[in-house]
Order: sequence, then C-alpha cells, then structure tokens
Amino acid sequence: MTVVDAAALTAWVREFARLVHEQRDTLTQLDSAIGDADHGANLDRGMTAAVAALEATPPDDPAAALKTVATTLIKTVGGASGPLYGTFFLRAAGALDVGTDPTHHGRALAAALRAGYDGVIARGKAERGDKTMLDALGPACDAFDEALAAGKALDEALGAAAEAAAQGRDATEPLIARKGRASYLGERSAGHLDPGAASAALLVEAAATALAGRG
Amino acid sequence: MTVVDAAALTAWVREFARLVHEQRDTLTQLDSAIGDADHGANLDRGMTAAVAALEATPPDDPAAALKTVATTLIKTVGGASGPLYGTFFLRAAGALDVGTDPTHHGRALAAALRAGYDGVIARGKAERGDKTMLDALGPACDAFDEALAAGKALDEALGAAAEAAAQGRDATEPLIARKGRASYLGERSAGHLDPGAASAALLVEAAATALAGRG
Amino acid sequence: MKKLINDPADVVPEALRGLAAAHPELRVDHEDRVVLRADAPVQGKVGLVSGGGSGHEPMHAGFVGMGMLDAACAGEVFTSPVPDQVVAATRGVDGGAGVLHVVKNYTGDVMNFEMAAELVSAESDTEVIAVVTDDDVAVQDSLYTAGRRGVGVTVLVEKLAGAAAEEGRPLAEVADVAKRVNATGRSMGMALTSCTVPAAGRPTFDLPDDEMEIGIGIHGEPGRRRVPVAPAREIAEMLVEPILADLDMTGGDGVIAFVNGMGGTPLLELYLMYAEVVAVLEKAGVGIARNLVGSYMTSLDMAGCSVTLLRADDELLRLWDAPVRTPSLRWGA
Amino acid sequence: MKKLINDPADVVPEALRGLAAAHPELRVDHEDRVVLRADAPVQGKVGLVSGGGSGHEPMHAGFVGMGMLDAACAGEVFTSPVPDQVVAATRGVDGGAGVLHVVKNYTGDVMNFEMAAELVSAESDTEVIAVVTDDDVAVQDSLYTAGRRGVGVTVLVEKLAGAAAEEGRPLAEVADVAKRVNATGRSMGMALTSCTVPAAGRPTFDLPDDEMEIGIGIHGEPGRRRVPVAPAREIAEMLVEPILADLDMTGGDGVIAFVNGMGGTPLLELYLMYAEVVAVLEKAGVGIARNLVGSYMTSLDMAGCSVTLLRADDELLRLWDAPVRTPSLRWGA
Ligand SMILES: Nc1ncnc2c1ncn2[C@@H]1O[C@H](COP(=O)(O)OP(=O)(O)O)[C@@H](O)[C@H]1O
Ligand SMILES: Nc1ncnc2c1ncn2[C@@H]1O[C@H](COP(=O)(O)OP(=O)(O)O)[C@@H](O)[C@H]1O
Ligand SMILES: [Mg+2]
Ligand SMILES: [Mg+2]
Ligand SMILES: [Mg+2]
Ligand SMILES: [Mg+2]
Repeated sequence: MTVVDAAALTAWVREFARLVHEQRDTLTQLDSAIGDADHGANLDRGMTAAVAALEATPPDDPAAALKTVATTLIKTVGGASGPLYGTFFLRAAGALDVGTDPTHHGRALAAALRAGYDGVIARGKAERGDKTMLDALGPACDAFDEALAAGKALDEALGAAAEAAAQGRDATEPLIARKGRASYLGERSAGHLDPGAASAALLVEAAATALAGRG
Repeated sequence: MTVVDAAALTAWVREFARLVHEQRDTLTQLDSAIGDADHGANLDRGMTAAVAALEATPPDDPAAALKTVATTLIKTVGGASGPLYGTFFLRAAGALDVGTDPTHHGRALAAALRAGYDGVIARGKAERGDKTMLDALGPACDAFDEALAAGKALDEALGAAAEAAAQGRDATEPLIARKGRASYLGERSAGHLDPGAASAALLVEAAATALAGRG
Repeated sequence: MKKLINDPADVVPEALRGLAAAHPELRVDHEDRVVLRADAPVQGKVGLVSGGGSGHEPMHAGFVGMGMLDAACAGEVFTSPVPDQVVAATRGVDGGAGVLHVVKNYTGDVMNFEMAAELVSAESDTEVIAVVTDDDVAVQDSLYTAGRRGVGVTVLVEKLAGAAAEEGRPLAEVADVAKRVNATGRSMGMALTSCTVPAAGRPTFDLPDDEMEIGIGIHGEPGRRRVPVAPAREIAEMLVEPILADLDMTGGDGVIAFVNGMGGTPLLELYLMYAEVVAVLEKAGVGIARNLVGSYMTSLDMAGCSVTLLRADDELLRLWDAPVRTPSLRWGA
Repeated sequence: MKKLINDPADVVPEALRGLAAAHPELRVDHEDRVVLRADAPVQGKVGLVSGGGSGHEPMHAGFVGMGMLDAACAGEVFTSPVPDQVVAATRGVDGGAGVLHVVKNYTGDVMNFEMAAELVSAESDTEVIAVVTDDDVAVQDSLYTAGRRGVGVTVLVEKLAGAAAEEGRPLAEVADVAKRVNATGRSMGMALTSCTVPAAGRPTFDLPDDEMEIGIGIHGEPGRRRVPVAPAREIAEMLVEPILADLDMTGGDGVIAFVNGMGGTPLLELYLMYAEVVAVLEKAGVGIARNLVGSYMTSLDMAGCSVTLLRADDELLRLWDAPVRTPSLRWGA
C-alpha cells in the first residue's frame, strides 16, 4: 500500500478545505478581535479554489498535488495568509521525495512539512512566539519528527502532531503579537487566539484525519 | 389697570419662551416622527433670542413688543416656523390697537391674534385641516372671539382659547398632512400630532397664564 | 450620539470656520453664515445664490466657485437660512446682471428666500429670479399640498445654470436653464439608517436591522414606505423605475445619471449601485451621456443613496462639460 | 448588515464594474481586477502602481489618472491583492522607464508585492522599485515587529510621486520623492464606530455608545486604546499631538495637512475637525501650506477620521500643486 500518494494528499487538502469552510466564521471572529475580520473568508476562498483545481487536473504525483495547492492559494487568497500558506505548500512540494519505499513515506512527509514551515519563516520573517501560524506549525513539526524518530506509526505520529498544533494554537492566547496585523494592537493583542495558528491547527488535524489508517 | 401693555405682552413672550424651552425635546420628537427633528431647537433658539431682545431694548408700547419678537424670530429661526411665527407676530403688532380704554383691551388683543392668524395663512398658503399650526391657532382665535362676544372676562376668554388650541392640536393626530414637511409622508403622516400645532398651543397657553388676573 | 463635534449648538459656525481655513479661494462671512467666491461680485455676470439647512454637505457651500454658485447660505442643521442671510448673499454677488436664487422646494426655504427677495427689491434695484427645484418623485405633485421636494436635481441645476452664468448669459436665460433642468430631472432616494440631528441627539427614526425606507428626502424624514432590506440590484429598480414612470427619459441625447450617497455610505457601495443603475437603464433603453457618483447632497450621517436622472441635450451636455472649480466639484480648471 | 450590495462575495468585482461604467477615462481589467489609465502605458514615463485590499475607496482606484497612479490593484475587501494582479498592473504600465510600487506596510501587502516583483524580474527586464509607506504613529516602530502601518501618507505619496513621474523624472528620483514623503509624513486615526466587513456580516468590534477607539488603522482593527467619547477639540489634540511628538513639523515651508474621513463620517464633521486641527497646529507653531479635507482613504462604513501631516518644502509644494486628473482628486486639468 502506498502511504503518501497523490490521492492521500488530495484527501488531506479536501479535509482541510472542509474544516476551513466549516470553521470559516470562527476564524473570521478570531481575526475580528485582533485583525481585520477576513481570515475565514480568505482561506475558505483559497481552499475552495484549491480543491477545484485538484479536481480539474488531478495530480500525477503527491508533489504535484501540493504544488497545485500552492499556486492556487498564491493566486486566490492575498493578504498575509495567501503568500504564507502558498509558500508552505510550495516548499513542501519541492521537498517531498517519497521514493519507492512506503515505510519511508512518513519521514518524507515530515521533511516536507518541515520545509514548508521553514518557508513560512523565510517569507514572513517571524519567529515562534510572535503569535502567528508558526506557533501551531512549529510544535506540530517537532512532535511529528519526534514521534517518527521514536518509531511511532504514521497514524500515531500525525495524531501527536495535531495534538501539538492544537496546544500551540491555545498557547498563542496570552502572547503579545509581534508580527502580522495583530502586532498593531500591542498589549491589547494578548488574551486572544491567533487566527492563523487556529487555521494551521486545522491543517495538521486534517492531515491526521485524512491519512488515518494509511500507516 | 392697563390690561394689555408692553409689560403684559413681554410676560406672555417670556412664558411662551419658558414653555418652549421646557418642551423643546417633546417638540423635536413630534417633528422627528413626521418632519426633520428640529422644531424644538428652532423655536427655542428663536424665543431665547426674542426674550434677550426684549431685555436689551424694553419696548415702549405693546405693539413694539410684538414687533421685536417678530423681527427676532425672522432673523434667528429659519425653517418654516421662523417666517410663519415671525409673520404672526408682525401682523399682530400691526393690528394691535389697544386705545385708551382698558375694557377694550381684550377685543384689541383678539383682533391682533386674528390678524396674526390671517398672516400665517397668507404666508404659508395652508388651510385649517392641513395639519399645521393653523389647526391650533384657528380654533383659539374663534374661541377667544366667541368668549369675548359672550361677555366673558379676558381671563376666562383666554382660558377658552387655550383650551381650544389644545383641542385643535390633539385633533391634528388623525389628519393626513397637506402642507409643510409632513406632507411628504402622505398617509404615513396620520397618527401623529403636528409639532407646529403643539407649539402654537403653547403660545396660547402662555397668553392665558401670563395675562391671568389682568381682566 | 457619536459625532466629531463640540457643542451641538455650534456645529454650523464651527464647520464654516474649517471650510474657510481649508479653502482660501472662498470668502466666508461668519456673521451671516454666507460662503462666497473670493472674487464676488463678478462684474457683469449673473450671480447664483443657493442655500438651505446645513447637514447636506458638500451642498451648497462646497459648490461655490467658478462655474457654479457665487454664494451659499448655511442655515442651522436641516433648517433653511433666514432672510437676512439670503439678503447678504444676494448683495454680495450682485455684479450688475441680476441674481438667481436656487431654492429647494421646502416650505421654509421657499418662504425665507421669498422674504429675502422682497427685502432686496424694497431696498435696491437688483433683479432677482428664484427657481424652485422639486424633483423628488417619491412625493406626489399636487396643487393641494406642498408639492414635491427639491433634492438631487438641485446639484445639477447649480452646475448647469452656473456654467450658463459663467458664459455671460443674461439672467432670464440662466433662469431658463435652471427651470429646464428642474423640469427634465427627477430623483428618488432610500435610507438604510436614519441620520441623527446633533441638537436632537438621537436618530430621527428607528429602523430595524432588516428594514429600509424607500422614498426618503434629505432631512432624515421617514420615506413613503418601509420594506425589507433588499439587494442593490432590487434597490436600483425601486429607485429608477418610479423616475422613468414619471418622466420619459428615452430619446434626446441620453441622461446625466447621478448616484448620490447620503453621507454614511462609502464610495465602494455607490459604485456598486451605479453598476446596478446602469443595468436598469440599459434594460429600459435609456442611454447615459454623463454621470456623477459620490456623496454630493447628504443627510448628515444617513446611510443610503438617491438616484437622479436628467434628460440631457446638446446644450446641457456642453454646460456640464464646462470648467468648474469648487471645493467639491471640479474639472477643467 | 445594511449595505448597498448584492452577494457579499461579489462586492469587489461589482463595484469595479460601476467604476468602469462611470469613468471611461480608465480601463478596467476585470479578470485581474486592475484599474489602469486608459492611455497606459505612457511611453517614457515611470509607471506608478499601487493597490491593496478593497474597502478604502477612493484609494487606490480613484487615484488612477494623469498626475497620480497609472494602475491600482483591487484585492478582496481588506485583503491585499495577489501577486498575479500586481504583475498584470506592472506590465500594463511599463512604458520603458521602470515602475514604482507604492505599498502600504502590511505583512500581506508587502509579501504579495514582493512576490510580484520577483515574478516580474524573472520574466522581463522591467525595473521595479517598491516604496513601503509606514506613517501611523499609533503603532510603535520597532525592528522586532511588523512596524508601523501605512495609512494617510500613502495618498500623499501617490499624488506627489505621481506628479514627479508626470514631469518625466527617472525612476530613482520618483522613488526618492516617495521615500521622502513617507519619511516626513505621519498619521494618526480614530473611530467612533466599527466598520462591517461584508463577508463577515457584523461589526468587526463592538464599541459602546459612549466610547471611541484611538489609534485605529484602516482595516477595522481595534485601536491602541478605548476612551470615552470626547469633543472634536480634544480628539484633534489626541490625533495631532502624537504626530508632533514623533516628528518635528515646525520649520520648513509648513505642512500639508490632511483630515481624512473613514467612510461613515459626513463632510460637515470633517470640516469641523479641520478647524480644530488648525487650532492645535497654530498653538504648536506649525504653519499649514496646503490641506486636503475629505474621505480619501476609508475603512468601509467606519465613522471616524485620521489626521496626516507632511512637512513640506518647495519641491513638494510644487508637486502638490501640479495638475492631477483622477476620479477622486482633480485639479488644474
Ligand atoms: N509574518 C508572519 N509570519 C507568519 N504568520 C503570519 C505573519 N503575519 C501574519 N501571519 C499569520 O497570518 C494570519 C492572518 O491572516 P489573514 O487574516 O488571512 O491575513 P491579513 O492579516 O492580511 O488580513 C495571522 O493570524 C498570523 O497567523
Ligand atoms: N404652509 C404652512 N402653513 C402653516 N404652518 C406650516 C406650514 N408649513 C409648515 N407649517 C408648520 O411648521 C411646523 C414645522 O416647523 P419647523 O420644524 O420649525 O420647520 P421645518 O418644517 O422647516 O423643519 C409644522 O409642524 C407646521 O405646523
Ligand atoms: Mg485578516
Ligand atoms: Mg422641522
Ligand atoms: Mg427644518
Ligand atoms: Mg486582511
């Protein structure tokens, strides 16, 4: 059985799109408190387009799936999250090398996510603790790597990653934002979850759900 | 004792100004429902100025008192009620001829009020029943004339006039406005008192109060 | 009440101070609350005077300048100016060729301007003609009532008659242009929210979150009917169709289409509305020769809009295109 | 939510259709949502491109035309445009003398314009320089944060750099003008009410009837602090004093003072605010050389205003006075 193939990643993207659509209002409300009330609409627009693009031209290989998502997000989202999520998927696509051995797929995926995460850092020049999506993505990558290193199965490792992402999201609440729109609020940004961290937690949760049972 | 002298008319004007100031918000609220929410502010501004003008240059005779009120209202009120009340006082001043016999003062005042009323008709081209200040002024003039003709004392006659004005004001409620700003509402103007009729009722009430005990 | 003001009683004089500071090309007579072209009176030119209650900015003071008004009288909020103001304005713009009063058809405006004209003619031989605008199709035109309100067409009258005066045409002709514009222009307005008169301190009417008023004027008066909030597409129909039913706008050289914001409505929405108005007119076979989109005749902070259509001809289009240089309408200069 | 719109998802393309219909002197690329001068590219002239989220009208599309922008990219409401839009605009205005990107300092705007510049340079030899505006003194300028927001100064940059480009000056010089304006201009804003993003359907923040937000941006983001509603006089101090504390505005040839409405505030109040700003500046010994009062950079239907001061000099005043012909800023042409 192929673990990380185009179908699996398409399923991940679909599940992320579904979650974003479902939680569109929640994301927008989080962005109302410390931003400009568009994060839900932005990502929903982008992910709806990404799913449509994958349907229009089903990708041949897993990297192609991620690349389609990347270019679609860059073309349709705008704002801060468009280039950032776009860069995430673009770098992940470039780094994804599943090879022929299914038992390596987990580590290949972990490397791709890590590359995506590094891409977001490079593009947005933020650090962990700045109250951004990095605060969910970073812990997720770490937890994923650790679980795989500890010999956990993909399922379990993704579960750990999703758990870490959710914790990272929750941990943004007390932080004072230093990057993105929330930084304009200064100390008033404390006491609210970061919307991008919330959507990033959905991204990892979607991976855990969509890839469940694959290894 | 002189019944209708400059002091008496000044007292009337003061009392009218006091009532208008006190009921400024009520008048504005009536004007909010079927007009533009300024009748209270308009008349309050004008009557405050009129009282100040009478204080600055105390009038020599009763007609001069009315004339000062007229020109002050015309200079300071604007809107529909400025020229109309201004014309009312101007014509009343012109018609006021108290002569030397105090027992004629009542009829002299009645003639002046009637002249003022006719002036409002001439200036505004409305009729009774159009839902305007005429609907309070007209019945007041009629009742005043009738009471004097029936030999009633000035006190009592003014009381009857005030009563008639109040009834006339109340009777504007079901009417559909045909003149002034309320006419734009068509049938929606029904069900509300006319603000100008309400202020005109205060004018007559003020006369009854201020001139009480004078005859 | 949330407004950028100090004492509600001082709104008009204080705003005039700001206007004077912002526009050295105007002269403001603060005592009479009259705004004049700094070069008034222009010798040999018909003087144009308008005015009305304040709260409709930029109308009228924002239209004082070359090619439009020579003076504007600022009344209290929603209260027509008093005769003395109009007299001062008329005197100030009298360059020997007579003065045109552009008066919106409201009882107060008409009476105060009339009284002013009487005073002027009693004291001087300045010729004054008054043109009363009454273009609001929301109000039935009847001999037994106050008649229709003067709304959006007033802005067009001021531009077009102003251009005619600038060409040096005599008073009678300038007045004819104004009358013709009023006769061939019609308007209809709507509100999403009430405005709040500063001195009143609370909204003039209450409007539930899911309702709007159709057929409003520009003084916060309620409209002719209250209906559920509708998409812009349907609102455009509700505004344009009564205009077309009242006056045939086909033929001629197309219309000047004016989509006006009521003060609290952003330009983004006005352009969107304009697209819908264009669609309705296209379906009705009415061509658009010129347009004006923006908040030019407002009702304080009211959210909403009005549509004005003017059946144009060669001459009116020429006058429309003529240079104008005022704080709020400016082109070609 | 009360707005003159149809489906909230279609607000931007529908408003662009209205803009295109209203302004034949512009060319609208509806697919890429780019608004261009109809005569773009102007050969031999530096092209000016700006853009950002929609909801700030007339900025930026209303400033496209002779003497100001060559193109504007319209993003979704409050969402910066995507790189493809900026690429299309850049190509469309490239007259051989290079292109200036005027970018407001928001993470999204900066990144999307950067990616576009990368794409342009990968595919052509068009020279692109980006100038990022960051004039909002409500936000602390720090290396560790996203820095200050770009607000009112952006309008002034577009006017002044646009005039420099119209004079035929080379890209580096036009960019220098833009940088100088940004370096010597500062802004501060406040809100009486929140705006409502169409797609969100409810106000971005709740503000009690007796409170206002000081230090807001133009995206409905809450401000730096919430204080009781105050008279215009005090609001003017709250806005002007932090600007003067940040940058010395005395000396030179006086300032260009810009009082801007946030979309839901009527002109009457803006003029009143301008009078108060003048008073504060007088007390501080700051002269005013030019001014701009109106709603030029809005935040949908937000009620409120911002003040921008730019320390002017001979050159900047000359560029300010140069003719400009756009839908929303026009003089001398
Ligand atoms: N420099 C940055 N690095 C990483 N993430 C960022 C950065 N700036 C903003 N973000 C993320 O983007 C989210 C906001 O996205 P969105 O609302 O779609 O864009 P915008 O802020 O332009 O409206 C923030 O909640 C934050 O997580
Ligand atoms: N043509 C008229 N004749 C008599 N009274 C009138 C006429 N038009 C209006 N009024 C009176 O004026 C009142 C309104 O006054 P006010 O609110 O001060 O002026 P405006 O209508 O100009 O705002 C109305 O309630 C009505 O009684
Ligand atoms: Mg956002
Ligand atoms: Mg009234
Ligand atoms: Mg009034
Ligand atoms: Mg945004």
